[in-house]
Amino acid sequence: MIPHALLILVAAPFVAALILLAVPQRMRLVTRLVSLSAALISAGLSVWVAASWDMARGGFQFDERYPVVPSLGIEMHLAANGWSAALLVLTGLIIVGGVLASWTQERRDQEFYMLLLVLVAGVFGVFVCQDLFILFLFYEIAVLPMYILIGIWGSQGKVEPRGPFKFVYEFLDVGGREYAAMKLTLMLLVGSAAILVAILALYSEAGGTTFDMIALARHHFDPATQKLYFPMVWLGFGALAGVFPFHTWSPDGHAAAPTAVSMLHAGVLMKLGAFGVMRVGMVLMPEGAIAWAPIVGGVAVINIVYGAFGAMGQKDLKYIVAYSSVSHMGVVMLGAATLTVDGWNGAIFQMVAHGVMTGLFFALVGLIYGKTHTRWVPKMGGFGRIMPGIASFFTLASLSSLALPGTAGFIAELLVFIGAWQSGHPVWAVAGAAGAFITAVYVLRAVKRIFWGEGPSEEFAKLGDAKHVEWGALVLLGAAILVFGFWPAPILDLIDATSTRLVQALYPLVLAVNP
Amino acid sequence: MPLAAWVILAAALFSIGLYGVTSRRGAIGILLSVELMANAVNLLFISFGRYRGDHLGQVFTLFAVALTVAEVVIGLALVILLHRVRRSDVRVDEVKELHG
Amino acid sequence: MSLPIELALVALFTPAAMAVILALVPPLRRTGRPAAWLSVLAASISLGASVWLFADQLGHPSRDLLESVRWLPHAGAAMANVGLRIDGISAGMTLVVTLVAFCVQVFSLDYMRSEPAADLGRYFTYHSFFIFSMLLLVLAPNLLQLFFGWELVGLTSYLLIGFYFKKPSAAKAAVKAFWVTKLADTGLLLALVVLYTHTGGFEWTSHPGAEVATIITLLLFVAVMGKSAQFPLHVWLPDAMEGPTPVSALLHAATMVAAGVYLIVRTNPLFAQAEFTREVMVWIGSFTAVFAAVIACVQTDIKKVLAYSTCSQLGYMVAALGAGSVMGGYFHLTTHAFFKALLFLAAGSVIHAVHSNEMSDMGGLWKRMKLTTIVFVIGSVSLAGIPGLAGFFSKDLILEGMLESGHTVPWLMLLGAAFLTAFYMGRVLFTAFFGELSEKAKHAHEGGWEMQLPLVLLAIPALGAGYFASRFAGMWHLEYELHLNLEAGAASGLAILGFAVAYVMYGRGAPVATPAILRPIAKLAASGVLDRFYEGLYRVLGLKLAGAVGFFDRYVVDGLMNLSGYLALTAGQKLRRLQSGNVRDYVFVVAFAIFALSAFGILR
Amino acid sequence: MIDRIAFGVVALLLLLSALRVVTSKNLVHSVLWLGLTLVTTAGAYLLLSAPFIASIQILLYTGGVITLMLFGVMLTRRGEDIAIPNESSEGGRALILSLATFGLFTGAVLKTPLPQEAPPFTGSTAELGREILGPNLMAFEVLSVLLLAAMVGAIVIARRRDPGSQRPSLGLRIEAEAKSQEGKS
Repeated sequence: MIPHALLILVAAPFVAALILLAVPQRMRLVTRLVSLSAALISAGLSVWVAASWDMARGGFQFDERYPVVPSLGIEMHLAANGWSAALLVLTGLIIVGGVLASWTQERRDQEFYMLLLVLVAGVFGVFVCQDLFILFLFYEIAVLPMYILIGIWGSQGKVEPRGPFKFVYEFLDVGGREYAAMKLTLMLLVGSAAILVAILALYSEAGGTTFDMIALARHHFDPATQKLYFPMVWLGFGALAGVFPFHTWSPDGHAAAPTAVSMLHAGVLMKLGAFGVMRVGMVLMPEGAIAWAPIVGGVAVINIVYGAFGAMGQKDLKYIVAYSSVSHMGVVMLGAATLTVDGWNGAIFQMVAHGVMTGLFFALVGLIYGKTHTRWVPKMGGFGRIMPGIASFFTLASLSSLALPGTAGFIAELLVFIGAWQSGHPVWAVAGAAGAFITAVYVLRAVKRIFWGEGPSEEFAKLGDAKHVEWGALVLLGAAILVFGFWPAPILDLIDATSTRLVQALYPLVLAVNP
Repeated sequence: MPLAAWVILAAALFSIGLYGVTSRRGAIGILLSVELMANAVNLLFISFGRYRGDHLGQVFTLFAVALTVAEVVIGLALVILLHRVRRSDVRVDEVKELHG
Repeated sequence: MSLPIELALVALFTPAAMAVILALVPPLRRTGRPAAWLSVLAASISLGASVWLFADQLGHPSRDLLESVRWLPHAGAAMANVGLRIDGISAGMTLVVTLVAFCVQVFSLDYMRSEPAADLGRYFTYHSFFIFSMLLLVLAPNLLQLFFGWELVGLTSYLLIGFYFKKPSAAKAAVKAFWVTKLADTGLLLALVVLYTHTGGFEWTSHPGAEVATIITLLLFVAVMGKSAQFPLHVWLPDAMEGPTPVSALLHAATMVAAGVYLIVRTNPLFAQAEFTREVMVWIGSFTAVFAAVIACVQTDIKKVLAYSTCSQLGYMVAALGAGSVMGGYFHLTTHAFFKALLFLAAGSVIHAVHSNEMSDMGGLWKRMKLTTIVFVIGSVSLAGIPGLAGFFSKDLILEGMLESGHTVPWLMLLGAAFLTAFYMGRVLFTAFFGELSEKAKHAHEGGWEMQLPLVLLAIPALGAGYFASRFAGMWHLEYELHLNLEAGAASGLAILGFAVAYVMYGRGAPVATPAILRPIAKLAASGVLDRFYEGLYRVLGLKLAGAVGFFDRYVVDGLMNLSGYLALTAGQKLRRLQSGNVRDYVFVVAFAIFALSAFGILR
Repeated sequence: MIDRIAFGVVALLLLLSALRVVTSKNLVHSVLWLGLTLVTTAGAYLLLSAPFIASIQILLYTGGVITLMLFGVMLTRRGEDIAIPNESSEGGRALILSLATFGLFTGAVLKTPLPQEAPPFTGSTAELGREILGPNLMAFEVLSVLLLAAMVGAIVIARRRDPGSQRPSLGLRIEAEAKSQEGKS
């Protein structure tokens, strides 16, 4: 038993960020090693938590409490249930991968790593924090560094003014990195505002004595209240999960962000949103969730199909991956909306699967961009010849994306579709499966365009494959996809233990509404 | 002698001061009008105090007078400063550095 | 753990381990031939285990072994297991798969000799992985694992068709194959979902009720249509010939495309409950059999002929299974695997010799390649269903099943297909192997022993597998009896007639002209109506819609978001005028506010 | 009776002088009229039995403030001429607002029941002194601090140079800044 494991887990990146303040700017290797060791400490502890989480006992484990504002009932209550444990492992994988993937980041690297670590500390915090108030705090810590990360290290783009709102596009600098950073931050903050309202409402409805979610879950909120505040939590957190139509920050944000940031953002941060909807929305307000589930699921299906078509319509590689994230987060939300054990297992597992997969995708896109200085797919072709390793990993990520058995994506989507059918919405399952097919169409098309066929053209002919440290992230994430795909039990058992318990609590209510 | 008479007198004085404040262009002119308004308020204090039959109104007035003096001092200092910057009559509608 | 399970594990995981080693150790893979030999070694171990397993199973014909471990959890219990199921069906199929795979790998040693070392290693890595995937499918104890293997063989198919990925046509064919089969596999995925929802498991032995069974089997059949190239989802198979010829032999003739038929055989308990689905199968199968046979008659590319022939034969199997003749379908699957693999490998040998796929470049090969010609004749005759050879027994069983179940029209269609089969095979034989020696064939010669051995190995079962029909049937509790009656005679007669017609038309060294009555069909086939239809669908429903969604998202959804930002900014622009900087305005506002507040306080 | 006449006289004088303060064209006149207003107010305080406040009013206001004002006026003018313009503009809205305010207040006063007669007054200046330095001592002290601060502030703003340093005073620095701004624009 490691004492204060969760606290160390959350604090390690934070402390590392503080240490970096004292490291001289020119000591680049030290900067990287400090960051990497913090990432490894957190990732190691995550794995330890997941491995020693007691399946038979279930519930919340590794309980730690640190009073913050006792008079208002705010305390830093850290504990992990099965979901948290699974998502901690994901976050650990992604941050290690992210640190490795940005090893060659030259410009203002120290600040970059600091913000990255602060961000990931926030993510870890959200996953293990059981106090609504502190959870919100961590949520903001995770979201806000994005603004700076994209604003400073982002890449520029340009969007041609067209369409019914042409004058708007002429007025705003749409596509620039400041634009992307601003859009992302504003949209997410509007969401945060809704969340805050809902959190305070729950707090005062429950008597205004505690923010502890475990205690709040025992309080039975008035159904009318639940129906009022559930959509706030859904859309508030949902904005981060890319719920249609509040997903538009995501393609621009991901496209503008530097590699590691895209990895973390699509890989982990978007999961915070979905996790929030499930953990705060559905668990605390079950009747609200039941009432809203048809809409949540319907919007999720729109996300899946719309995101997939959106991805098919793109020519910029990062946009393709970003839209595919929108589509895949739809699968997560669909699983959540089914309110069944299998659906929830699938939703959380999809978070893990998509996190790893999209992390790998963005790492690869970063590598390709770093070599070719273009993300424009029509300019590429025949890269399989010059970068076979990258091609292999890209294909692997694509296969997970289209839910091929043997990759983590398959298990997640299968579970979600089963959940959807069980919940009495066969249409969801059919539309979801159609989304998986459309995904197959666009990812394989991308693979074909980039790596197959004739080429590469002369300007790219001398480029090579990935080198030394760069392999680190690829191998780590690629292995995770395959391991989770062939043998999901270790992670899925954790998730299942928690989902089962939560759905059991939900089940009488579902029956009451929908016998 | 009804109290209402005094109060109405004070109100009239206040309104005149208000007129001055809103219509004068020069800083000193506005300052003078503010003095009028302050004076009206002081008059009110004294009147109400008298009809209450104790000293409270007078105490307040005393403090208010002292405050007004301080205000005048600062106001005039600002006027002089502005005058030095602008080297002209201090017309407040020309001082627009703070516009949005 | 009993011996058969251990043997099956060896057969399954030796190639898997080899694939993993070759994938993870690039230096080894890039050595080329050593890697290839390692892969062949793994395949031979796998084959040995399969033979042993099969022999063991022959000793206990009615044995049905199941060994599984929990794979997916549900509410603390098992949702799905993975494991091995060993009975007559899977043991037989395991042998077929490993035997053909072994032959093809050995054949490839010589056939692929001129490939760069790194590509050769990659090729054999895929092959090893294929054996694993296919056996995973074959030995699956439930539908979920079957799907798992099903998709993995689809993946290897994609990778192997796209083996020459630098060639745009190969890249296109690979992607097309994947898209079409993946579209069909959506049906299988949904079938899994429905099956689990209604029975709480992925077992094919469950009884979900006739209606649900119909839905499930229809969904399954959609997947079968994709994988086993049934009309109208067969379009990928001819294009798949872009892959190396041994690959076509293994995946796109003998084993992978037969997985669809195998699926129906396995899930027969479900199909038995679904009358409607079986009716659909009979008609689609029969139609495909005729349709593909007709097109095969007008192809000039030898591999394309064989590809359409495969399509056609798969149609036989599907129709047989629809008619309830499980034995017929499965037996034909087995014999077809042998003689079609043989035909493809022989064709590969020819292509290797003349460096062309076109039949017009061949001719008179008999004079240069005796062995190849002999085995090709054996394959053709067996395929055509001439009495005595393997194909005759299985085809006869199918036709008999059709009649027994009362499907007269489909029976006639299949008879017609039998005639056509003999005709187009005769056409290939007479134009490519007999007659005048063509220009390109002058320097043709047999390949090395690596190429000859597999031909001989496969020719044996193509000749004689039919005589084991009753042993086969016994292994899965079925009766087999050869009925020599008029109906069987009709099929054989038609086959002989087909060869005769082919001889008359092409026997005397005539060029590979298309028969006059088939010209319109040739034209139609060349224009690729169906292909163009799918392409149009893809362009309109796929690309156009995707473009529209992209525009909509960028300029309407996002436009509204940007509009809100724009409104906020312009409102700020307007509002900042209020902050005029004019002190007197402020004073007035303050004064007015005092007035308004007083008024509010007093008049309230 | 006599107090009513006295009130009438005081009121009349008060309003008249106040009106002249806000309407006079000459700033110096305005200041002088304000002086009269303040003196008259002192008279009103006497009528309201507040002699001490009345004397303070005269001493502080009339003696101090008016003098200050005159200094201010003179300091901000170079001209030899004593006639300093004191312009008005936008009188319309100002007039409406002030009349409305007056009407509002008057209405409110008339609606409120207020005592008709003053109670007999018994206080004395000595009591006032005790009141100020007794219960209100704290406020008194705070006020003294405030006055000190005002004095310091006024000096800081208006003087030319910080003592003991060559650095120009805050006021001068603002001045320089403003000039450089002008130069730029």
